[in-house]
Amino acid sequence: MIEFILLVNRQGKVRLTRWYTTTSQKERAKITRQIVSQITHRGSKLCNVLEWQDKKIIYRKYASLYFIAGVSGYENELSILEALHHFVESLDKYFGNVCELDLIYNFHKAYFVLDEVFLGGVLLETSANVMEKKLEAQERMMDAAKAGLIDS
Amino acid sequence: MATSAIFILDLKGKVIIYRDYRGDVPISYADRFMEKVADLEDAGKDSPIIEDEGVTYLYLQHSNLYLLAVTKSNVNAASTVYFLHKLVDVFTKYFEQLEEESVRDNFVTVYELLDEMMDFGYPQFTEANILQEFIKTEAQKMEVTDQRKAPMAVTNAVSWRSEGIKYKKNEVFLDVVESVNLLVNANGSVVRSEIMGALKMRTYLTGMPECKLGLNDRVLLESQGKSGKGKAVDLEDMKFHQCVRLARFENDRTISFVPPDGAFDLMTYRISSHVKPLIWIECTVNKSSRSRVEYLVKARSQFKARSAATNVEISIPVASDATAPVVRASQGSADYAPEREALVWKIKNFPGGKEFLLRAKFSLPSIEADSSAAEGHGRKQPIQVKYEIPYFTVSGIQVRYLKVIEKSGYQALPWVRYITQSGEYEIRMN
Amino acid sequence: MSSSKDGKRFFNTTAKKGEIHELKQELKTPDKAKKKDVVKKVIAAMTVGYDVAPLFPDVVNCMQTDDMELKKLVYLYLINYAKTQPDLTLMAVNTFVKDSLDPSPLIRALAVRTMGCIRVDKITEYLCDPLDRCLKDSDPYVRKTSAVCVAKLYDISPELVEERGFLDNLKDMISDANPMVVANSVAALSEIHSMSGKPVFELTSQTVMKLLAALNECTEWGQVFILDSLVDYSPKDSKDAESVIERIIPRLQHANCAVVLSALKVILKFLRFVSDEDFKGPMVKKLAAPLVTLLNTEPQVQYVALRNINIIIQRHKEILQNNIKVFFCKYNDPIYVKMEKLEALIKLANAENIDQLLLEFKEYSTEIDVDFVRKSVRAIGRCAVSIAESAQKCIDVLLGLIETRVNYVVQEAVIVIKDIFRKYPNKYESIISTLCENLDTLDEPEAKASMVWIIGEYADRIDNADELLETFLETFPEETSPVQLQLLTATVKLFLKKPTEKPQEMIQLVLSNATQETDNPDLRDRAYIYWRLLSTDPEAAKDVILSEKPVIADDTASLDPEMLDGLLANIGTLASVYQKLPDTFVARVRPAVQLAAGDFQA
Amino acid sequence: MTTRIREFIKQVRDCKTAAEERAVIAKESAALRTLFKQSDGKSKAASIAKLVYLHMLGYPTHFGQMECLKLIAQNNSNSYAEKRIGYLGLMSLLDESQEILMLLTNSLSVDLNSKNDFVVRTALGALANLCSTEMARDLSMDVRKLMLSRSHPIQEKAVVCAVRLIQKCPELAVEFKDEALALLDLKNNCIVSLHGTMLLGVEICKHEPEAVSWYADKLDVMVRILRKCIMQPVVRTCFIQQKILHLMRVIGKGNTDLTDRMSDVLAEVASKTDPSRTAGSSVLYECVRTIIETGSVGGLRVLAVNILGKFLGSRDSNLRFAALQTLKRVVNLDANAVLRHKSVIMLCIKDTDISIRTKALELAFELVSEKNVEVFMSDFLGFLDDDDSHFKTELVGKICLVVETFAPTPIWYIDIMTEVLLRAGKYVNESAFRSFAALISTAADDQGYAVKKLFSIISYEPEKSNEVLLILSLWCIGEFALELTEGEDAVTSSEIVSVFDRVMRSGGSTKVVIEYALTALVKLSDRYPETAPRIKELILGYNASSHLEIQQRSCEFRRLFNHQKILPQVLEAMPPILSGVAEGEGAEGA
Repeated sequence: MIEFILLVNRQGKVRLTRWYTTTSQKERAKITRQIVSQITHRGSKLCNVLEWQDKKIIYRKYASLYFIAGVSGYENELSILEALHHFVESLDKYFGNVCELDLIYNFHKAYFVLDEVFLGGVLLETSANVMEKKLEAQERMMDAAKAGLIDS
Repeated sequence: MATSAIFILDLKGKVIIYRDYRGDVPISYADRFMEKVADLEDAGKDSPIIEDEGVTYLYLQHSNLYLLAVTKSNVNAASTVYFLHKLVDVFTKYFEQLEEESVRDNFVTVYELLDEMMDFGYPQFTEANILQEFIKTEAQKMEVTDQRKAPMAVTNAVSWRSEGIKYKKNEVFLDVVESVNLLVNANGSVVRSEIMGALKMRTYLTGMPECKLGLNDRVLLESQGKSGKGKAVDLEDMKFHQCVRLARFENDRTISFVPPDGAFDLMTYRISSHVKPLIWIECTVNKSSRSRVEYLVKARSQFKARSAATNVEISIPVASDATAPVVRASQGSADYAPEREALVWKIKNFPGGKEFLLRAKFSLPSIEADSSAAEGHGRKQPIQVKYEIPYFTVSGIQVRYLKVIEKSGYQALPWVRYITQSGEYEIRMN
Repeated sequence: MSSSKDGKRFFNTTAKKGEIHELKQELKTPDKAKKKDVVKKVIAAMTVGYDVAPLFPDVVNCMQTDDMELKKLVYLYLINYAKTQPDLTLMAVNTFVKDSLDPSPLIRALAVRTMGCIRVDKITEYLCDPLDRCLKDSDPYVRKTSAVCVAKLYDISPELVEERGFLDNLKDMISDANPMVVANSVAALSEIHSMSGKPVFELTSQTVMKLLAALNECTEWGQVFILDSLVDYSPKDSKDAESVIERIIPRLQHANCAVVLSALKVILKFLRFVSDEDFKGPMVKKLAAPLVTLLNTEPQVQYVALRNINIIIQRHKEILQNNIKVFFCKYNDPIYVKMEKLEALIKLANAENIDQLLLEFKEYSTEIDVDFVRKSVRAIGRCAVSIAESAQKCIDVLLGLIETRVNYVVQEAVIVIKDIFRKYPNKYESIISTLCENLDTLDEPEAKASMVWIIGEYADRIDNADELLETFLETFPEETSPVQLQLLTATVKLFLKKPTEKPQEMIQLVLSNATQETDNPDLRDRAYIYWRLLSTDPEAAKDVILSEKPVIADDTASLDPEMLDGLLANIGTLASVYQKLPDTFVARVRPAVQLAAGDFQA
Repeated sequence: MTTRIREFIKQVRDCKTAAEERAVIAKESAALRTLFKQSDGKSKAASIAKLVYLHMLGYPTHFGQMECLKLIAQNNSNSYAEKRIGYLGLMSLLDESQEILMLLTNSLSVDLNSKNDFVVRTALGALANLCSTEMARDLSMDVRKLMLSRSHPIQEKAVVCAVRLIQKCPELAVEFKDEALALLDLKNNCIVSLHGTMLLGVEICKHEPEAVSWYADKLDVMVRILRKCIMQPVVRTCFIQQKILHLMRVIGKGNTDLTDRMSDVLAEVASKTDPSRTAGSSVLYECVRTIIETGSVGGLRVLAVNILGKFLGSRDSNLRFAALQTLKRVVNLDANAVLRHKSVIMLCIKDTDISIRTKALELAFELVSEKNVEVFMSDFLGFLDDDDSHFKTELVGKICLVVETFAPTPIWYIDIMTEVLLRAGKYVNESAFRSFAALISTAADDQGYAVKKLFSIISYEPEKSNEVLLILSLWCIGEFALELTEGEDAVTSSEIVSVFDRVMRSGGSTKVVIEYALTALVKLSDRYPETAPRIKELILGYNASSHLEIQQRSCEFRRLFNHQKILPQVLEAMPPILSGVAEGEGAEGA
């Protein structure tokens, strides 16, 4: 299963993170730092899987952003790569031509997208189109509940 | 024997400047350095000098930069580390602020300076005021001088002063500043106290003046048979600016020198005789339940009533997750400063022989911090006190004379001021 | 993977393309001011790690200029890329040679300085003539730069330096009228001397006099070079040593910490040649104040100073014995400073100051940083071992700490108490019962092994020693080797002291575990030897295993004298910081030299 | 006063140093604590969002946990929006180790039964992400009900949630049987919840052996859907295909009848899927794994191995990685098929990418057998000069293992191990060291060879030898010294003692080395009585050592000299170490 999803930029700033296993905050910070320092030093042509301790780190880079999944067990690495891409597409559809600033200032919305794509360490929604509709519906629901609950 | 290269890095380890002196430590070592630093910090074993696979990294952090010297040989570590601090001084004089932006904006100047200050890894010349005469930043270039001439001072015996300086009014300002370091145990016993003194000078003098300074130094007065007159002080360890003739001082305790132009620290000294703490603090903590805490703090001034301490600031540590303290002080104002994890009690004017009180109440969250999440700095914060007492020195040091002799024979006016301030003033808490 | 291509769609910023080409075009501009800006852009690109090597010919073309700043920029570029383009670099030689004849001393020096940094064999030869000239230049600034250049050249080609007699030039320059020239020459000579492994540069008393004369006048850095070289000089006699010391002692008043430490190094070395005790005594006293003042500097400098102090006080404890308070830790001290201060305190402890020290150690033992706390607990134990009359006080403090039940504090306390027992046999065993209450908190090998040892050693005084040991035995196969070894010995001791039924069973179990059930050769050897002893001659076994042991040695001053001498000669250097001799961490620079050294040994 | 969230983020971003950032955060955190204390019912959603941000940056947020709970427990007109933020806060701030989760169960139960679909979905999401064993037990009924909900989004989440509950509490697996199978029976199978259904199947089968047969009965349904998928663009169906293939792998393992029934559709997937994009190659990869893991034979397996061969030759390093990883599993079935790719595999060990190198190395070691071990070993030794320490640890560990398993002769074993010890001794772990010692102790004919070789190595430069090499040599010399002082290039007993002297004096020698040296010395003193006085002296030097074991040995051995009579008996040769005696022993590093 996916133990954690991590989104960081080239400078190592965390933009999004979700842990599906019991890990203390200190441990999380340490793992994040170690992984980021390894991945950011990897050349672009190297493979997108890195074996690290007892896990596999599977990542994809989009411009200056790294989308990273920490995976345990006998998983299909290529499938995880595709799933990460699927997540990026969902973000792109939701924000419309997504950029890093969207994720910084609307991080809570990015989390909503993340939690619709991945749930409890597995891929939940496999269709980008359905995904888009679901998010739209939720958005309407949020607006109906209360407009501008969180200023943005 | 020498430094292989100097790096200036941002806090993430990205190279901003890399000046290679020896060609044996390539730029890629910046990455290794960062990994190593992070690992050691994680393990709580950080150190300013790190060895890794035959390469030594000596570094310091300044604002958002790392200044790093690397070497593969047995360098003089004291010299290298001190050189890094000198770099900070020189860059700060040049750019006012030494930080990522100023280095990026002035990278050409930085390279020029690194070239002049170090050659083949040997430190060469670090006097900012002289360097400024022939290496200039973009902003300074407006005044046209001939950059093709190195100032004489670079290789002179008097390397800190150029010739031909002129002033209409010749003046010298001398500040005698004493700081009191104090360490008190939680039980109220003074563990350690000492006085650190400094003579800070600003000179505006024409030509190449010869200066001579006379202090009420006990050793000097006794050797001259003048110990009877007035109070003399025991200056334990005096350190001088390089303009002071050390051999002469060693011979007859005369402080003679050709001063640099402008501001500099002429000398520092240390007196470790016991001093009565000038401001005394007592703090009682009362924890009525896990989440309710009360403080009672007493502050007393223990110097003569005719003096007064100004800008007194007493910082009393509280838990990092304290909520909304309610504070009442009998004098001055007290505020919660979350960024310092402390209550800060400020008293503008604190005359001698007085006592003031402060009471504070606050609560703590019902859920305790995950001990692993609280990135504790690994230490218990003490109570800290800051103050200044003008027109007063604890040691009783006095400037007996300051003579200025220049071949043109002008008269220079010396101005002397005295001040005492808190140094590292710590009172441990239970 | 093709979908990584469509990945480009996301999060994209503007791509930089053809930048090099653009710069190349711009460099062709005839406008001087603009040209300088372009070269700046090139250097900026170089700084952030772009490969701007393809611009080499275009940048070198800008070299012939009157603009000092532009020249410096081009030179900087050359230093970086000369290696990748040796042939093209040759194009620059003429300009170098021309610049070395320029009327401006700054430009002459710049040319020599830069040429020395270009590590291309072909260039090196062209460097010799200008260097030769500049070594004799009328301007001291050019001479001091040329002196360093000789060291640079030696690093590239020692043969050329020897061929052209540059070493003699350097030696002559020690008599130069300008102090900075002297200092740089001495730095260059010292380095060449140690690189070559040959006696290139030997100090005579005449040279020493010249150096001492220059010492008073040169910059702070020059003073460091001179002092560092003086440490290699061996004075002729006591008087010679005294006179040098007297000349150097004023340096202790210098504001630069490196000058102070290097002066200390020379003084400490020369003091060993002084026979006059009336000279020595007061001199040693003078060293305390400057050392103490070093603790009021920036933390990084303090760290270097403290590492050195911890070496110096192993030889001269008396210097700082009355100054322990300066080593008390302050709140803002970084952890590396605290650890070193603590080390110094341990080394300076004596019967007079121990009360005060114990109060401090106790304070530190309640800090948050685990390593610091552990070391503080250990400090208390070390003081107990080294200062007999204070052992009881130390133990009282340790017992107090054990009561806190903080896991790592307890473990550390057990470890040191084991040493206290071995230092003072039959004296403090009354506290064993307290220790036994904390068995279950022990999970680190060293603490476990210590506790097991205590149980075995005092098996006859601990009523339930067999039960206690048995709890450890349950996990015998999973324990680390040190714990297994202690368990083995402790069980044997227990059996010898109380040969009742239970210990008999236990010894069977341990011996079979440690012989047949393990493949650890060392553990087996130990077990077989015990087994054979017990079965052939039980009385002999008793005599051998339960023999009285001598009181353990105090290892507070842990360095052996030879090593200490080596480190004292290296005060201020990295060797002193690492507390290792230079050849253990410095890779030999030259393979050639290494061979020569090998020959020498054979 | 707290600042608006956007401004707050900007403030943080504007900080130049970590200290500045800490100060801004400390002030804001204090303001938040004050705000939380005022219980004026004002919306705190924005504050919770700030907490999530603080947590993401690694700062403490424990003081806000209760606020999240309060927000979730609200049930008013704003409740959906507030709940959502509350749940987001909890999911970020908490993990299942915190006790506060106990308080959450009730709120979740209420929300799972809410009339508002969105609330139900949000609660399901939070449950899946935060689930603890207790929660799994308490809420499994609610989830089971929702698995058959008519709302697809709810059903879909409930199914994945069920997977999670079973992970946390495996005994629940049986309970989900009815719902799990019902999902497969639904008419008009909706592709959407299929992915979760298959996942659930895999999870249930993992914990409940019976379940394999439940799903085996549904094979036809799976095959039908898989066929339908193949007809559609792979990008749209790749995840579903993979999960079906995965479940087929689980149920097909060791069941020839079932694998036969799958083979057609597997062959179809394997031949019809276009691998040019990740979506396709991931399906192909899954298919190959299923073919190999279910133990298919004949043409289908050849097809699978060929696909892996293509992956291995691909320029895409991800495919190479996948191939190397899967070929490792093929080795047991058909080593020769993999051996055909040996040259490519060895080339991969030299790749610049550490991921590829490690995988290739693992695969290469799988391929070693008695027959080819010597050929492989010369390659492996060639990699010893690599400068990546992780890679080297792997490499050395594996070499030791292979040497131990396949050494043709003891001499060969000794040669290879001494070379490894010499060149990379610090990477040799304790268990390899012990096996080597055991081998020497049992190979009576070759002890002389071994001990001479080791002695010549360490006597050259004992100060520079590594710890493992030293202790092994010292132990061997102590035990088999007699071989050393006889025959060709014999050395004298005093030469041996001199080497010990040097080793023990060398500053670099560790405590363990001294321990080994002491025992070896006492043995030597018995074999060579003429050395006894010198050895006594050496041993005596440690009798005040502060190190426990060293002092104990020194004192014992010293005393032992007083009992000359029994010495020969006590110190006679040790019985050979029979290998494999200590399987369970912890093999901590040397």
